[in-house]
Amino acid sequence: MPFVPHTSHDEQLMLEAIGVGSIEDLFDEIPPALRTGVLNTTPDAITEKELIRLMADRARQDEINLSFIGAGAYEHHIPSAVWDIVSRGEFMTAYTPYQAEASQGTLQLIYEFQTMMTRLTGMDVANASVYDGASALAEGVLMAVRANRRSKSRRILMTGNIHPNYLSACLNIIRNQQIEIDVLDWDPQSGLTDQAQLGVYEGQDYAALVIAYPTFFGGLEDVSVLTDWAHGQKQLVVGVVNPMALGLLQPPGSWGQAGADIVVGEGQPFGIPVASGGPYLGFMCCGSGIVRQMPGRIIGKTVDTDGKTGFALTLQAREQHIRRAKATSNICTNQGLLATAATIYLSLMGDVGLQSIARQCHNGIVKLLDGIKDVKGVERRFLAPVFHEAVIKLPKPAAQVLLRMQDDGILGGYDLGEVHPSLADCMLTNVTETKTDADIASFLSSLQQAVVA
Amino acid sequence: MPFVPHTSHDEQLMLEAIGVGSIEDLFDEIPPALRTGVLNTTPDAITEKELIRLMADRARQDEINLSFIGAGAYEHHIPSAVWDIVSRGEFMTAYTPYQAEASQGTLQLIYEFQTMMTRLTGMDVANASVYDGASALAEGVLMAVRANRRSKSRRILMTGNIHPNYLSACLNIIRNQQIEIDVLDWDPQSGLTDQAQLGVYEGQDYAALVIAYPTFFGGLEDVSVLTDWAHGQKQLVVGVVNPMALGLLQPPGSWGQAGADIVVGEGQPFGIPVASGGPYLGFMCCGSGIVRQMPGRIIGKTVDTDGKTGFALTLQAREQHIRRAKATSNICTNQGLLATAATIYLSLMGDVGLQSIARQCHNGIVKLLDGIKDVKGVERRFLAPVFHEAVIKLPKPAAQVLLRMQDDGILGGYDLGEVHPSLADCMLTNVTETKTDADIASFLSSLQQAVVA
Amino acid sequence: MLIYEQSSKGRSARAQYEPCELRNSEIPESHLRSERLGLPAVSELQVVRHFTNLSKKNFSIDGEFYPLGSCTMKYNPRGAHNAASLPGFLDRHPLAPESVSQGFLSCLYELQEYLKDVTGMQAVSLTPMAGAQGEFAGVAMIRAYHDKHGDSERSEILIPTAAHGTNPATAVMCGYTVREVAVTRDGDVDVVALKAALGPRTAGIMMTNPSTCGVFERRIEEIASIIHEAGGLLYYDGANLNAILGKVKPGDMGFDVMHMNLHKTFATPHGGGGPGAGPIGVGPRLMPYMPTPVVGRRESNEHFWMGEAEIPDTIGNLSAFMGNAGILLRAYAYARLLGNEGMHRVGEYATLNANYMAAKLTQVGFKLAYPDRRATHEFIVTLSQEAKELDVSAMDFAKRLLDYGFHAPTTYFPLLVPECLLIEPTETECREEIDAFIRAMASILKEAKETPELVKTAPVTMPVKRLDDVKAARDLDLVWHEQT
Amino acid sequence: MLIYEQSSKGRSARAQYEPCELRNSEIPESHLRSERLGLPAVSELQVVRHFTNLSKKNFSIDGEFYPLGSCTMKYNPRGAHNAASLPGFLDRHPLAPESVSQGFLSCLYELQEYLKDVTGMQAVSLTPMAGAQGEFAGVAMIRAYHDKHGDSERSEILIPTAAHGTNPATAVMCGYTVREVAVTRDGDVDVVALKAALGPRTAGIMMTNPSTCGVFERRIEEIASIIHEAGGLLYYDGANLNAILGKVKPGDMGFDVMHMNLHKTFATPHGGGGPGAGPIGVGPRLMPYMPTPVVGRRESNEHFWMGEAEIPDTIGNLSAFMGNAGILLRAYAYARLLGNEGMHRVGEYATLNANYMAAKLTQVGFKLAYPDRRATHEFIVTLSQEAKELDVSAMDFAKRLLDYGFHAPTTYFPLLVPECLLIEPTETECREEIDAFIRAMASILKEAKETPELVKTAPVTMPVKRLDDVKAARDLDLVWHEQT
Ligand SMILES: Cc1ncc(COP(=O)(O)O)c(C=O)c1O
Ligand SMILES: Cc1ncc(COP(=O)(O)O)c(C=O)c1O
Repeated sequence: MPFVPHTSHDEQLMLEAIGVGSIEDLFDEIPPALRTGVLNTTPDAITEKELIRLMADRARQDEINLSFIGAGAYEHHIPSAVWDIVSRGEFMTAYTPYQAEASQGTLQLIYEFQTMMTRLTGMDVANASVYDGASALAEGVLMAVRANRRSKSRRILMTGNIHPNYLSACLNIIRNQQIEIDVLDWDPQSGLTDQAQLGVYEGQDYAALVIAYPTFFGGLEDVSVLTDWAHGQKQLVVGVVNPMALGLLQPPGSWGQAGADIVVGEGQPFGIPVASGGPYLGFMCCGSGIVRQMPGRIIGKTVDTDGKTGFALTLQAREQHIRRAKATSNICTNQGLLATAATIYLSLMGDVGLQSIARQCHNGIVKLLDGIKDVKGVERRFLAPVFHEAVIKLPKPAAQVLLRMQDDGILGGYDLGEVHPSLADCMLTNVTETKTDADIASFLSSLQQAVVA
Repeated sequence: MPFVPHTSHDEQLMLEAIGVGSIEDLFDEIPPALRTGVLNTTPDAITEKELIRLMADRARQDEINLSFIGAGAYEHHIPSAVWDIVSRGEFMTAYTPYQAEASQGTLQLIYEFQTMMTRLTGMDVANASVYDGASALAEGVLMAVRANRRSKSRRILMTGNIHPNYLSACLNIIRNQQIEIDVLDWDPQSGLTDQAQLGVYEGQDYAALVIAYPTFFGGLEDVSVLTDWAHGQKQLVVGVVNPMALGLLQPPGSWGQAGADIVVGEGQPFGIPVASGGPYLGFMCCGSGIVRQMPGRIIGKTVDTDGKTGFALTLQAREQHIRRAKATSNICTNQGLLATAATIYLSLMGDVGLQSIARQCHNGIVKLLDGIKDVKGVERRFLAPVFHEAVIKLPKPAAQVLLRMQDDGILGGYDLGEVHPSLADCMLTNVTETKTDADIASFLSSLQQAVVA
Repeated sequence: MLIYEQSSKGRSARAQYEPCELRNSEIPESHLRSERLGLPAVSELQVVRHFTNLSKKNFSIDGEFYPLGSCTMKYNPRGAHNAASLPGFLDRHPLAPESVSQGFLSCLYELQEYLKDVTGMQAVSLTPMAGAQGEFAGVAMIRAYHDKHGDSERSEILIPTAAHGTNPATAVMCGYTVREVAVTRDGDVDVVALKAALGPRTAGIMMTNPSTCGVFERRIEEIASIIHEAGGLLYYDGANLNAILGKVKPGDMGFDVMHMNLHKTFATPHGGGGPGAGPIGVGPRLMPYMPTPVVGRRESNEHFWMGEAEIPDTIGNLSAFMGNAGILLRAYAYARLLGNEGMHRVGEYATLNANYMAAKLTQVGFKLAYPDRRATHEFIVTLSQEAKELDVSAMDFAKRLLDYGFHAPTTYFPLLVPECLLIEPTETECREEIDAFIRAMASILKEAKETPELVKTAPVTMPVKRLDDVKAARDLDLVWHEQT
Repeated sequence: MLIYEQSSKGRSARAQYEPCELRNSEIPESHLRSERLGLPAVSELQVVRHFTNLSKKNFSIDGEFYPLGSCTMKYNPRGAHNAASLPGFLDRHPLAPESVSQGFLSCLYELQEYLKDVTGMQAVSLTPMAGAQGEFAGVAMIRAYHDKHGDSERSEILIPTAAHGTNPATAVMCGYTVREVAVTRDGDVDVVALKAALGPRTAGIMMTNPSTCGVFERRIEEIASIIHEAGGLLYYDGANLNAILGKVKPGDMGFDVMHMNLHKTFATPHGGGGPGAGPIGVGPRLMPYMPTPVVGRRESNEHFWMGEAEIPDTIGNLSAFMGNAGILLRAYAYARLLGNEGMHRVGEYATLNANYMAAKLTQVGFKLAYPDRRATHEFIVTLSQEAKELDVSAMDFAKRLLDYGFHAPTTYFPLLVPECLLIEPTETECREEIDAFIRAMASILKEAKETPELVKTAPVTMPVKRLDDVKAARDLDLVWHEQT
């Protein structure tokens, strides 16, 4: 029996020790009518050999040559050391470090993770992860409502060029807590938030302004202006950032006069494969004044009875296992292993490495955007500067162009028609450091063919 | 600089501590004429990202669908646990356990390996590995010459149906030690050693008889008859075995009246990928009476100063680092990590598992051989029973047939014309448990097409 | 030593990146970062060595028996991990077109089918990213159901006092107030109290069965009909599904919706705190509200994503993409490895191990919280007597177990049992390991009587001695700051 | 506890095989095994836990500084390991046709080119499976050369006393007798003694340069011409190539043949004792005798195997296939990661680290075996004074270092220096690590003077205390036997 080590001798001994005649007897408190347990569609067991072959076949079915899809999940080089270490049983098969003394590995590592995330974002504190970027946004919104001491409002302003899936997930998660989100329009020329409309919201009571940076379209908002405006309105500022971009761009802690108050985002670019969307790494950072409003596990440094440094879960009184109905969130199992991957990734990169990767990403999209100038009927849709992703306008429905490019083994981008009907002739295309000049050339020639086909 | 951690500050401090002005000064004892060091063809560094892409492209180039080549390297299922554990830094990046107290992991594991190998082969003792099966044969021959107390002969008899590469490597390694090898003929009908010729060698002085089991052609010699004959001639018996076959077949320790004296072979089938031929796992076992003639590392159980059990290198007086010119062999670095893999593999398999795998292999070749009966012009070449590999006679040169099968993504077997011109219309085909009934059917239909094409 | 403390300006892991300057950038100066990134500057060897050595400071399933009650710390097959880590799976973009996603989608579709089969539910959505998000989805669906039926007076969720903290926290996130329901001395829900709590405000109940008291709720059918009659719905917290896998189906008990912790019952690694996956299964009432996406299959055998178009009343997506896909693949692999027959054995042998352990621990002098009940896959030992008489607490026992090379059971949960250890051996541990644990427990009990200081100052063999939690919370030190 | 001691009849890792009976077998009964196989019967979890925990009892590069002289224990890039472990490489059969082997062959061909470049040799054969087999190949080629030239009187190989044991053992395997040549007090080969040893019997000399005394052989050019004039050939033991990589080429020194330990200089993992790879490089004289196979490239850029047809005077194949292919791929990956520039730095920084360490250790009171010489990539500390005066031996120092968390240097080698430690830090260790080692050494020296028992009874922090080697050899216990 796979994974069950009991010999019939063991079973006999154990039943005797318990004083029952059969395993069935151990279920005798369960109403007989319920003890059916017949499985109808579950197939017979296969061996690991068969499993690996089966799944290798399926995995191979889905392989493609080159992908330029980003849209919230970015293909970066993952150093071999990252998963070689993450996959060590000691990290992979441990659980939440409830017994701190037997979990110093995980605990110290997360303390290091917290340090790295605060430095990258320019914030004071970080938690040990939430599920993903979208759920981090929802938690960030709930947190902002709790944390704003200058406003009791349950209304939130949000830039409309945020990832549509983030917006919907956020709405779905906060729906029943009587929180309202007003979404700002974006300017059809630049793709950035139309600042003219801010006047409309002036003087109204909002708990926070949420700003995506870069935007879903890849563009760079004028975050300092927005931050200062929001602070002037007694709102908190919640930044939703791609942390890889912070290798190149202003950290939220430096936005405007006072910096953002809460920063959330998706840590996937840090050593985590795109892998169909998860497991990823939602992260949250904030100023130290509101740390008790932040959900999720937090690790603190302390000492043992000999005065030696050690690490432990702290501020547990915010969490569901202590605070129950009054907790900051219901989150329990989080994405610890992915935080492990990110910590190792960031250690390998260091400042120069991460900065270089971020620059390479940017140089790549610049090169690609330069290249499309030569493709007839194709142009850049928005004017705003971008980080590593941009919207490309096509002379026909994006779906058609993308399907054609697929024949060359290329996923050219994300069909924006799926989320913004007005952009049905646009695709969102991303370049990271994994794309060589030759890859960009392949993209361009495939695109060229696809638009004339 | 990849892998060199020195900052310029470090370098400065270190040079000062040494009292020199530059790194170049540290080379000042080297005649200036020699200090050229210009590299002409070594290319510029690439990053790990570029490396992985480059090598992934090359690896993909060599991928094939189905391989039925065996001929000394066998594709078996390797449980995931094997290399997940073997690749742990503690096993992979340690070296020879010279400091026993800091190497108990490796040492205990090899003690377990030695135990497993002796049990499988039915012998008393085993070493901790030599390079591969072929070099194990050479060491086995040299050992037999040293170990035979009843004969001072430097002549060896060897069955001629041994792997031709083993024979040549053996000859190449022993060449300069005045040892002669007489090779026995094989019967063209059965592929087995022609026992009629034994009479010719009767009464002559040979140090040992070497028997391959299974033979290169996959067949099963009558090892007991051969063993008893050799012992009657005061020869030692050296068995060259595929250890996977011992899951099904008589262990050398049980051959004839007294059993083989020395057993060598290739441990690759135990959890080691075919991987272009190495690193593999040469193994050697023998009776306890001649252990001091066995080369290679050997681990023994002992106690520490508290009387606690521990493990250490032992009988080092046989080895080059102690005995130098008088050592049993020059081997130093061996194939320890592969012994690690084999030990984990065998632990996972257990008796029932290994037996089942061996049976599945055998059932597979039986099925395939049954299938070729329906392919016109194709037949089994030899009559002797086989383990998991057999010679198939084709109606045209094997090279042609194999090339044609390659178009279907199938490597149908090994072209025997490359080593036995008389068998140029034959291929050596292997089936292991990795081949499903559907795979065998694909083989047969491809073969069918190839012979008519 | 922290990785930061090994940092040295100018050092780097140079094989991992190419130094790069901006080329033709259009980004305005004002956007460009002027601050240091603040990451450590270390070599690749330093990184590998540091994190390898950190890992050695962890207990884990791969190294130690880990009977953490309610967490189902069982063997995580390496084959499942490797199968899910195949390049084709790791490189698949979440927004890749369906035409190049059939391999992945077929695994998910089949997993949905297996989960329906083992739970007796009508449909499954795999998207929740852990148990708690599964709970959220489930209660949000209950709410959507009542809203749809114009039944918006219902504002309360009933929760037995033994419940896990996620249950009440979830109810609140869904806008409900929580009404706790007492548990009898036998560990069953107090049906009298339940009836008293029930009313027009009742939206539903959240229950675990077996409960976190480690016993099976014997009157579950009765409870289900009481709740249903009152117009409420039943949520099943599947954290303890391992106890009954292949024996009893929550759907048969009358539950309307449930989550499964795949990282428990389906043996995906816990990762030092996550990730997990918390798929939900629903009965007929709640099918229209399932969170998206769900994987569908056409007549042509092609698989596709079902979203709002196909499930118009969905509570919607809960993550950026489809949840913890990689964990789902591991669970799929596990299900295939177990197969039909193996699935049945999980519950059986998990139960055998727990009852054996409970019996043996009783023999050596421990007190069970529910001595008259069968243990399910887990059971509770209470040390209140030891705490009172010997001043040795459940926490002391837990810490001392670490010195014996065992991870401690869950401590002080459920909250209603004083000084308790919730012990869950799981089916993948062998008798010898369990016997060794029992010997350790017996030995600690002896120490508690003879040399209590030994127990109270434990652990002594870990990288650190007992840590000061109070200081951790009082003198908050959450990030490293350079000494200046 | 041994894996065997955890065995229980009837237990198994059932996901790993399908129980199977023979079907239509033609194998005669007499061939079928009647004995038990005698493997342990354990579960998959038991296996994973046992070997994971065993691994924790090892020191390794990934965990500890490991300055094992002559062994070049430097960082083994994980990227090289993973690149070589790609499925296409692992699944390639050694006898696969060249047409489906171009990816693999191109890596090997390029590696040959790089190795020629860094050694200054004319051709390279990658096939030897470790240094010692490289030595064998080299000396066998020297013999083949003399034989070919009808020069079969030459029956002696000269070897400096400092040489590694593999050198004399190899010479004997090639049918030569060994003549040892003394080393001066400065660590150089004694040229007067060398000349005296030289004669018509001399087939050649085997030398390491830098030698295992950790110094560069300053008169190497003179030695080369003396040997060549006498009709002998020069073998270069490349174990210490790391010292001069990118700085000096053995080919320029006048060597005719050499091996490279790729598991040292090219950073492939040592695997707890192997595998390694010992490619040989040859000058013009010995090119015709290279071991097969060698990888060739056609005008068409196609790669192919060169065997006896192309190299008719070859000493032949030395392994079943082509040697340790997977190690060669790792070395290829490493060479690409280092590149031209990086290759130069290896020798430089390995030398910097060693000289720094030697200087610092001298400062804290240790005695160098060759104080007037530059250290190369390694150097020797002699503790004969401490052994005499304090009765604390080099072995005691070595064992005590383990307690400080460092692997010990090589002890008692080379044999000519009493009570010695041969210390090789390698270029991949950072200054802080080296400083920590120096502090540990200083501290042990203090202990040796003040509390010698502490040093003599070390280690105390390892899984076992000092082991009884004598008992291991006297009461031979090499395999486990069931207690009955
Ligand atoms: C009884 C119970 N319910 C719910 C949960 C929450 O599940 P998760 O941690 O996957 O969010 C847990 C997990 O620890 C649990 O034990
Ligand atoms: C100087 C010297 N020569 C030769 C060798 C033998 O090399 P290998 O162990 O690779 O066979 C070694 C290895 O330890 C060595 O240090």
